[in-house]
Amino acid sequence: MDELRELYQQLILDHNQNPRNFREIENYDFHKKGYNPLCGDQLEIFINIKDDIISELSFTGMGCAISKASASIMTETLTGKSLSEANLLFKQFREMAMNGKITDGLPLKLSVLSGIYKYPSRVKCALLAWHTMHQSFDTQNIVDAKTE
Amino acid sequence: MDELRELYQQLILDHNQNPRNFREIENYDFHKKGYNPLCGDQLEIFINIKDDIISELSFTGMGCAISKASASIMTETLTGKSLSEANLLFKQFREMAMNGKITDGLPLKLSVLSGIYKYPSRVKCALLAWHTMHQSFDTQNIVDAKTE
Amino acid sequence: MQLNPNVIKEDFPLFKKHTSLAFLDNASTTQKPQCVIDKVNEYYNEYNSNVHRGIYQIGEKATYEYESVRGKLLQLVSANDNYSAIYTSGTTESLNLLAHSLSKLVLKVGDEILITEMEHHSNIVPWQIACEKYGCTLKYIPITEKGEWDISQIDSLITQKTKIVSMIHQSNVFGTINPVKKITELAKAVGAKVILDSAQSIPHGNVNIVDLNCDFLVFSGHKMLGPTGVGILIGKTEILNMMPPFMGGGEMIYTVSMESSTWNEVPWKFEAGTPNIAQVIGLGAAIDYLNNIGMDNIHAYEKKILAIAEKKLSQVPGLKIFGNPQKKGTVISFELDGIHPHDLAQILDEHNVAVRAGHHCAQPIMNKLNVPATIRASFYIYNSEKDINQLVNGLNSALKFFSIQ
Amino acid sequence: MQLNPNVIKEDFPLFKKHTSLAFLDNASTTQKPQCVIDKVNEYYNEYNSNVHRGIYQIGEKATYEYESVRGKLLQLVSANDNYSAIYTSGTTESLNLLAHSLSKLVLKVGDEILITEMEHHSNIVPWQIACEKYGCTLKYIPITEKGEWDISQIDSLITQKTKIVSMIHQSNVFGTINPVKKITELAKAVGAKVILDSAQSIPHGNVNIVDLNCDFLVFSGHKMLGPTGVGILIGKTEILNMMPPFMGGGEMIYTVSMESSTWNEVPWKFEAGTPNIAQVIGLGAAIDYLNNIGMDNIHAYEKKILAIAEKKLSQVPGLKIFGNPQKKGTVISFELDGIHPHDLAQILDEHNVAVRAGHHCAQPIMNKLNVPATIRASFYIYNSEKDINQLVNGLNSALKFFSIQ
Ligand SMILES: Cc1ncc(COP(=O)(O)O)c(C=O)c1O
Ligand SMILES: Cc1ncc(COP(=O)(O)O)c(C=O)c1O
Ligand code: FES
Ligand code: FES
Repeated sequence: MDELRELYQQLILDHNQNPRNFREIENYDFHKKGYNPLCGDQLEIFINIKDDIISELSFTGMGCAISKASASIMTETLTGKSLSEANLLFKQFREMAMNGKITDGLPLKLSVLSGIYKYPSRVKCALLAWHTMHQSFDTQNIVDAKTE
Repeated sequence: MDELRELYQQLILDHNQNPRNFREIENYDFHKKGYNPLCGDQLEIFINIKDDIISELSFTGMGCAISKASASIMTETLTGKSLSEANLLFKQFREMAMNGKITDGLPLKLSVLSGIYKYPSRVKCALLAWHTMHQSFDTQNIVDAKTE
Repeated sequence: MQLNPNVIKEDFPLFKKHTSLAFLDNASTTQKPQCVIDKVNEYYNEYNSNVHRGIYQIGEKATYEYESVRGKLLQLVSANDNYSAIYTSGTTESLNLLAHSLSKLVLKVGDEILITEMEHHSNIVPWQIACEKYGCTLKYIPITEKGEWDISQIDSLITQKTKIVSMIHQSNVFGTINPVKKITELAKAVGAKVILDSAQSIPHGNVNIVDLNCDFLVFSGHKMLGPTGVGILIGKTEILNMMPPFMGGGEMIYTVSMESSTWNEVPWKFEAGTPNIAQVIGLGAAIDYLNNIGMDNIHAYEKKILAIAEKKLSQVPGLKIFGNPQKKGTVISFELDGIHPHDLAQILDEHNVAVRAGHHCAQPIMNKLNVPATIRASFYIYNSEKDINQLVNGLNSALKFFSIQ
Repeated sequence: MQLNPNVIKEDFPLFKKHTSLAFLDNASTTQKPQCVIDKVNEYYNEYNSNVHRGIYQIGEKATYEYESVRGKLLQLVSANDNYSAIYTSGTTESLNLLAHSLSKLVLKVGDEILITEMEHHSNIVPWQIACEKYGCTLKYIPITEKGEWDISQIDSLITQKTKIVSMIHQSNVFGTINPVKKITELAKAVGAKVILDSAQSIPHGNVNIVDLNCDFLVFSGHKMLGPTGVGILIGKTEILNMMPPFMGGGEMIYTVSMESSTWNEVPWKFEAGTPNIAQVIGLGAAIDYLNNIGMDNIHAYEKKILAIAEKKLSQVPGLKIFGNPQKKGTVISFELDGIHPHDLAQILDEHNVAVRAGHHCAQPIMNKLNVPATIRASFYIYNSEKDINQLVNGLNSALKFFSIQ
């Protein structure tokens, strides 16, 4: 159970049960649907930008504890960050989720998901919100975490 | 080598080297091409019938020793036989070739091929001429030993 | 004779390695008994060679072993002389073969194909593609809350335009054993060809193709103790004779010239290239093994284990079983209130319980149930009450873990 | 390092059972080393389960093992990031996939497909079917008496209408190693897609897909020490992305609704249904085994054994070798004057020599040679001079048997 406890830390369980920024933003600047074909889960990301800074970031949808907690923590982490900071964090987080590598400067809060790489079929869960956020700037179509 | 000697008896080798009735009949009553898709060999059968009796039976074509000898022996055996006798002999010969079962009354000469059933991939060789003969009465198309 | 799962389990090497594993994902794939593994090895070790063309002893032996499995398959489904057995790579390829070759034979613009909302993707997607190609309409028999076909409107679904009816025999989501005979009768009355996806039924009981009166029956080796990479299409020879081939290549030809080619006889017409020789031969051993146990005994045992499982699961707080069909095989789909199926599967894994979480390649059912996924536990002959207890313990512990209990 | 066939032979259990067998039908299928058999058994014994969907440990392990063979395959052909590896059931299915999906992408009425007279039926028939479907013309590069391509008229064969060029890398009849790079250059110049049938080349030496500059490369596991029932298609991801799927079903979808479906990414878009998991994993072990010996060493040894075989065979009275190409692999087709190939194979079998008699799925070549069949001896890494001597003895004894000498 120890490994599992590590995967589902208290923080994850908490964010799963009480997800932050779990709502639709009215008059959003960007919006995107994300879909995980492995499980059928979907979530939506809403973003407002002011002066190149993410002023508001929220999400809605269904998903597993990992995906919900990851989305919730992401919204907390990225609100107030610039787009280029968000982009960097996305890359660092993806690196950690896929390979377990923690880059200096990655906010501590994100490292609760550092063990996910040991569960290959769950990596997409952790990345779903991040991918959706990341790609929302490109097009307005549905995206997914397929490329991992 | 004993099994092989049994398969390629002196009689077979003789018929292979000096096939009987190896020619085309002019003005034949029936004619049919036979094809063995396993090896690509082809032979042709020519038949003349007088008063329901096979008065002339010949063949041409390329083939292995087994198929040539079998065709040669068949022409010798069936010449002078009635169509219904030929039909019966076909069935008895086929039974022997496929299962090794020798029916009473099967001409001794045909039993040189009684060991062929032990060589499944060669059964078609022994039957090629017989099938072609048998089916020549039906249609004028190309037939083969496929159904075995 | 009563089947003893613990005795049977001895035959499966995987459970020697994983002694405390409750493997409950049998609808996805089954474990393999030693005799199947041995038979595959026998081929590789003793007569590994290509079939049909080698005039040498190991080649003749391989051909004999490979060809003789056809008879076992036909016998398994009580087929008579009107049927042939074709080897494919799986149920999916069998259905694609039909969607290609049978469609070409029978479909024209405006025709209809009838399937059901309960189908596996492998029995949906090929027909969607065929419908697009031939300008036909794909219709669905709907399903009810109970996980059964709703055939109240069947008269409007099977019409003179219906050319192909392809339906699932046993549901891989609800376990429903469907009343296929009724549909077959109606389909035959309008001259439609009938296909039965028996991927989930063949492993679990007697399937009689003559009695069910269907034209084609498809299933997979790996779901019935056989190797991966081999599937089956059993069909009426008369129809198969008329169907154009699926794939072109070696073995399936009669003659090839630069201008054109002619086809070999059924079944070889549909088996292009070097076949899955070892896998077919291994499947033969799986059939022998199943026959040895007896399909009746398997069926009887599964009834028993299903009843126990349903009873024990119903005592888990917040557990809801999807569907409640009258006739049901050993498949149970459920959800545990408040826990996502994938999180649940992860926790069960930690308890050495292997179940499936997902849409089970049946998204239309998920849409109907309005869930993205379910948890599915599916049982086979080596599963015992102990496995069920382990599952229930895992579920209770998951409830604690997520602080729901 | 020099390869020692007798040491290698120790790794192949079939030769423990058949100690005096000269197995010379390697172009048809090869024997399997113990490590390949063991790897297949490891899957069945230790982590037998379906891939991609099981959130449990043995499922994750199976997925990992299955997926990791792609990298080995790409490395084997020195592919760069522009290529993907797709698992099929064999070369034949790989070619049918292309004849279906690539044709759909690139062909329109009046277009041309170019193949050669040297092709295996699996690289002829699918294109004949595609040409009929799309109203295209199938053209052939002719062959010479030497068993080489006659490319003197190539300019009239590769035109602006040529959309697909599919050619055999190494002949399974003559052994010819073809100058594919020349053709590829010309094909690329007119924008045609290039397919290389490397079923016979991959097992015998280095094949570099980037250097050869082809778009697709197809081969079979069973001809390179791997299990039966698995084949490969390596192709440019960019083109694969644009191609429609081949078969529909589980795994290859992204979403399925009752109305329509969308497709998964490459490579999975082309892998419908439960795949040949054990076979793919076994193939991975075969690649490791070959790499361990070293493809360069294999190539060098084969050159040596071919020279010995040709020399010794040329001393048999009445023996005629078909073709005499400049660059040649370890395949020798021949006839023995006065003895039908099938009779000869039968007699060689009695001497424990396994060769092939037949058209070798290359009837256009047989028509050109004006024979129905040839005898073919083909060598691999476990064949030694002893096998050649056994063959020659058998041939001499056949001459005596038929009283020709
Ligand atoms: C050159 C060539 N292409 C294609 C094939 C077909 O391969 P498979 O039968 O494994 O599909 C073969 C083998 O027989 C071959 O030698
Ligand atoms: C009912 C049904 N049909 C078809 C399939 C597809 O079988 P396979 O993946 O072996 O091709 C499955 C198995 O997943 C199934 O349960
Ligand atoms: S299981 Fe669907 S996102 Fe995690
Ligand atoms: S080998 Fe062709 S007929 Fe005997």
